Amino acid sequence: MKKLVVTGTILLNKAVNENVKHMVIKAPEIANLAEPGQFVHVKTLHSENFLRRPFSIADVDKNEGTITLIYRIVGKGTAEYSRLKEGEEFSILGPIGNGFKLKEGRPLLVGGGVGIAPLIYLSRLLKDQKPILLIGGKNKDEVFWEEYLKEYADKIYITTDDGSVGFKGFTIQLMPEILKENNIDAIYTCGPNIMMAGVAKLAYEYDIDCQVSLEKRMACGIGVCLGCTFEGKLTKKRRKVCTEGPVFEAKEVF
Amino acid sequence: MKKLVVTGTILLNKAVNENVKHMVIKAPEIANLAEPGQFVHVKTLHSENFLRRPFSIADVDKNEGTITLIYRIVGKGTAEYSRLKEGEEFSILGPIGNGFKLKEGRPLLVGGGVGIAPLIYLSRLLKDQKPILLIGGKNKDEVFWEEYLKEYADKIYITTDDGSVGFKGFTIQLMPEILKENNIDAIYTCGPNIMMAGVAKLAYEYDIDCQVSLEKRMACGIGVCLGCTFEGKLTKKRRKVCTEGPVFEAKEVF
Amino acid sequence: MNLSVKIGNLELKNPVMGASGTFGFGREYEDFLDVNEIGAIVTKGVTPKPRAGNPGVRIAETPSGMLNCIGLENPGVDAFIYDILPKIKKYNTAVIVNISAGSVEEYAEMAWRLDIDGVDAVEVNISCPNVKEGGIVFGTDPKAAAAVTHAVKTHTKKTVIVKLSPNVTDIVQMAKAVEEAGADAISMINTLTGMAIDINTRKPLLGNITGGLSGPAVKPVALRMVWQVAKAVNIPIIGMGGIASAEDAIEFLLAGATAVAVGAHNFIDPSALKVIADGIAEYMQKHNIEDVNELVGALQA
Amino acid sequence: MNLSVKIGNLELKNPVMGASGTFGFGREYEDFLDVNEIGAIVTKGVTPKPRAGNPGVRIAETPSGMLNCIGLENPGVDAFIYDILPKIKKYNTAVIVNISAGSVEEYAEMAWRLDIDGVDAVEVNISCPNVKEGGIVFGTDPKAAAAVTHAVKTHTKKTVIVKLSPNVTDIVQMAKAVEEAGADAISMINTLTGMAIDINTRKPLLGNITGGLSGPAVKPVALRMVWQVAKAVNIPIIGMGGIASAEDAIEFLLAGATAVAVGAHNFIDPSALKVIADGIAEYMQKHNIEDVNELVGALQA
Ligand SMILES: Cc1cc2nc3c(=O)[nH]c(=O)nc-3n(C[C@H](O)[C@H](O)[C@H](O)COP(=O)(O)OP(=O)(O)OC[C@H]3O[C@@H](n4cnc5c(N)ncnc54)[C@H](O)[C@@H]3O)c2cc1C
Ligand SMILES: Cc1cc2nc3c(=O)[nH]c(=O)nc-3n(C[C@H](O)[C@H](O)[C@H](O)COP(=O)(O)OP(=O)(O)OC[C@H]3O[C@@H](n4cnc5c(N)ncnc54)[C@H](O)[C@@H]3O)c2cc1C
Ligand SMILES: Cc1cc2nc3c(=O)[nH]c(=O)nc-3n(C[C@H](O)[C@H](O)[C@H](O)COP(=O)(O)O)c2cc1C
Ligand SMILES: Cc1cc2nc3c(=O)[nH]c(=O)nc-3n(C[C@H](O)[C@H](O)[C@H](O)COP(=O)(O)O)c2cc1C
Ligand code: FES
Ligand code: FES
Repeated sequence: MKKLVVTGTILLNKAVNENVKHMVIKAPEIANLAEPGQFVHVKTLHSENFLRRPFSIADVDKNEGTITLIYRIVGKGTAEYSRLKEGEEFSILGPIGNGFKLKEGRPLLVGGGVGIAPLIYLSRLLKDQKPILLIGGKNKDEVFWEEYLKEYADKIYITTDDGSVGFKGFTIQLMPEILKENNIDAIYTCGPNIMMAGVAKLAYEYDIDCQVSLEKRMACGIGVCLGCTFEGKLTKKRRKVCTEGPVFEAKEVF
Repeated sequence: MKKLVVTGTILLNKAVNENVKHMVIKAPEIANLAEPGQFVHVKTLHSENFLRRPFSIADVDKNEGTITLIYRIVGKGTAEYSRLKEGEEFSILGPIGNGFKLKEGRPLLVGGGVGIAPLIYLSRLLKDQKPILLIGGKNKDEVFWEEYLKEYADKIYITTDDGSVGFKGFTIQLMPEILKENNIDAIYTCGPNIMMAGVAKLAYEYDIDCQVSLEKRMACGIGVCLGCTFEGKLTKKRRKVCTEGPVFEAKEVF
Repeated sequence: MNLSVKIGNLELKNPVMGASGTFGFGREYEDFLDVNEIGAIVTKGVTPKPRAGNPGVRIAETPSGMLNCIGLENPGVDAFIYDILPKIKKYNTAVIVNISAGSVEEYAEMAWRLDIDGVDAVEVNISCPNVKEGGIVFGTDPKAAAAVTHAVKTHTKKTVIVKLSPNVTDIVQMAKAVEEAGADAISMINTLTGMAIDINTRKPLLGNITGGLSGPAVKPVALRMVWQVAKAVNIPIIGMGGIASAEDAIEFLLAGATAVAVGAHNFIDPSALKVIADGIAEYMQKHNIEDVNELVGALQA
Repeated sequence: MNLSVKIGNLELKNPVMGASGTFGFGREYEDFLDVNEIGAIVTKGVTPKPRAGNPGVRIAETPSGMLNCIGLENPGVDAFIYDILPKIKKYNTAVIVNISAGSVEEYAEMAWRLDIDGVDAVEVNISCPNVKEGGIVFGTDPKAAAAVTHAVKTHTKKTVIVKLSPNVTDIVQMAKAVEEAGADAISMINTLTGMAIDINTRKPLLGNITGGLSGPAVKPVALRMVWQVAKAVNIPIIGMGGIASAEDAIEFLLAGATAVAVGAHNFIDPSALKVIADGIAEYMQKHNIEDVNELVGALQA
């Protein structure tokens, strides 16, 4: 899959909540190639940090030539990005990796935390298949995702750890119910490993095709450093999350 | 002399010519203390560079609480500063060092290159004593200094290496003439060492009090690293350019 | 203008190559540059058997650098020879195979097995700090280093480059030992051993606790070592450690390196090898330098 | 909450001190913090005779760090005792005098001369890389290091801290040697030897060609070494190398340092010692830690 490095222009970098920002970058070549589940590896032009940082492509506008990132401020890099202003330049390497394979039939998308980001683009493409979204977060601050998803989702289930919105508990606690009530043909999930492992287990139980999107520390993002590899459960081979993933068949992982 | 570290706000950061910028920073505590010939040690808040950089206080506005720096873009640090925008914050350690001692009588101020910067503030304070300014530079791009000085100077002599403006040659070639024609009581100089050495030699010849402002690589700017010291010619002691200078009696140096 | 340099019998188009472990097997860079135009590909370290590498987190960012504890993950020399080499020997550039092993005998066998068409040189990694069998004992003991060098040299007709560890008191002693043992060239430096801690979990950030530090942070140390070794040996040096620009590369040439390798910076800019080679040419133009070899060791000190 | 720690017989108010050569003699920081409140002042290196230091440029910036080749400029031990000590002994904090000398005998004499009121400990610099007489041979040879340590220890009743050089193959061996020779504590690391070149003049940037690298760039190496040594010795360690924040300092404590010293970062933020000590207290509060000593060596590895 073709990757390139471009200098994009930031068109928007607005706060979604206290810790999460929404960035829109003009980068037509990347937008043009981007598929749901792929990510970009970014850097400010004059950075106090050394490495690039990986972020899922939350959405693209191929007409406008823009990509959207939704990111949580967790450390030095994301703090740096959060200070970028509209009009500033941003180096983008991408689009990287193998995204979600779009399957036929009724989709269930399960996301946790910022793992929900790539599900926006995905649910937009799956809209006609009436996707069901199941998203989980710590508290009601996470509810903002609903705004991004409601246009494409047939139904959105929300769980919060503290019960401040939606179901109190974890996504996988609510999932069996959803699987029972709906005829799900394919599951797509992105979020914490422990969540995805639970989702995969249920998918196996219900014998539903399941794709998971992994997150690993990355240095290169282009398959050379081997910082991001794991042993595939099916293939027994070393797999690179960056260029062979980040999306894998659940069975290759869990 | 009291020094402090403050976070100032950049009010202006405009190009003077291709390589030189003029920065005005709101930093009332520093402006209030600053004397001509002192300098500040600066850093952007999120810098890709490690050390602070020293710059002369080119002027102050004690009412407005601002200081002015005039700086040449020569490397990574100054390039970084040149990208700062109005409203951005800038860390300033200062005011540092011993500035020029204001002497009675007719002053001659001799400056070369960005060494002219501190002479602006100085000539403003000496205005009533009808200072004569002798400034030198490579070519007519350096003429901009005239704009800064003409309000305070009784007379401005300009030399350029290429003769594109003023006298073709070096300041010290023009200086004997100035000394002959005017009754100079005190000389103040800042610029390349070779120039200041020449100025000092002429000052000795004409037996005129002379102060020179030195430039040395600095790490701390507060007298602890000993990166900036030299052996005083008179005192035979190690002298710190940062806290004991940057201005010294010429005889202590040349 | 001449940009080509010689490392042993190896003629390189230009003095800029991709450092082992940061350049994959070259193919991964096809999107970003013309692999045929780079100085050389240095492969990821290859070992006698396939290796899965270290468990846990393998990458940590540090100020102006990074730690890695990949642990020599690689498919092993068989897979290299049968699956990978056929795909990369087509490139019109030198292929330098970086090798690691657990004993002098294994090093010799690796050398012998790689004495084949498509391989232009072997780079003997006696300095990988991340695996016990990776040769760190060889990398800190001049006698052991010499023994490995000799064994490799007598088992291949290819150019033999020995890669030195910076984690030693006296790098010159190491360099002289491998030179005497027959090395055609020296490459340096490998990573400095470092560590990082997560103060919230109170655990090491890296799965392997310690890892190898590389990137611009280490450049001053690398440059110093290259300069010291260049004064002491007569074989060419491939300098590396923190190179991120043509200016950095030129510093290494002036210090005495005949060629340079770019490591971690490839991760920031995957077209770095081209940018840096072009930058060297530009510098030469500006300074009226006809032959890049004029820069080698031209430091006035 | 207890922030105080013990280094030998020395009780420090808090574990954060200014590193030798970056904290002057303490007084220079009066504008920026209350010197009475810091863990300790470690003085600029003092030598038997006054030293002018190295000629030429002494400072160069590097990625996330700096090189220095000050060359131990200092007024000598007489001036220290008669001019400087009287002015700094008034502070209600520990004064640790960093000493360098050219021979075992000179080290012993320095120790004896400084066994006076107002001096709380001597830090024996056996590792200054910038001057021949600065002890670098002592810093890389365990036997020589032990000899210096023993000589100093037998000539003073003060706490004896030995400062190790990172430019060695095996820092643990050095640490054990000085522990056995009687050191009350170890401080580490001094600077890594590095170099920088001006590619336009083709000359070294530093007057002394090489210099000592410090700053955040070296932190991973320093931390690794502290961790290795902490596992191997029973005397306390003063950890340093690139500390620029409370988080960095806590990493060193977790790795096994009982106290930390801040070096080059003082140049960026002259109130750093206070900021860092306050930050450690804040972290302790947040994590319900009553005594800072609980953090020492608490790494889970
Ligand atoms: C394929 C992929 C897609 C991602 N998509 C998103 C997204 O859409 N939105 C979002 O908010 N986050 C996403 N992340 C996580 C994001 O990369 C990290 O939060 C970010 O790198 C943290 O950088 P920092 O400098 O703020 O944190 P620091 O902790 O200061 O970073 C230090 C180093 O650790 C790495 N690192 C830290 N946390 C993570 C992490 N969770 N995963 C991988 N590397 C990490 C950084 O890249 C950096 O190299 C994604 C990660 C991957 C691998
Ligand atoms: C007391 C004093 C007053 C000064 N006043 C002015 C002024 O008013 N206007 C102005 O344009 N310049 C002034 N300078 C010079 C200015 O400090 C340097 O041009 C600047 O530090 C260069 O930084 P850089 O990062 O762009 O250059 P780089 O070359 O990238 O800097 C690398 C390192 O070298 C140091 N360095 C580089 N050049 C010099 C230099 N000439 N003097 C001291 N350190 C240097 C930097 O501080 C930095 O630590 C002054 C210097 C001193 C010591
Ligand atoms: C992720 C990574 C993997 C590496 N793997 C190897 C390796 O397999 N064999 C080897 O000799 N060196 C390896 N190195 C060391 C580099 O080749 C190089 O010596 C070092 O990184 C210094 O260069 P740099 O600062 O430009 O990265 C690796 C470095 C990195 C960053
Ligand atoms: C400018 C400068 C001067 C130094 N002088 C001395 C010295 O005289 N004696 C000594 O033992 N260490 C000296 N050091 C080393 C520091 O004490 C410290 O060990 C080293 O800088 C690592 O800490 P840092 O990375 O926080 O700077 C000096 C360091 C610097 C930067
Ligand atoms: S991040 Fe480097 S191989 Fe995947
Ligand atoms: S710059 Fe540090 S003593 Fe002058």
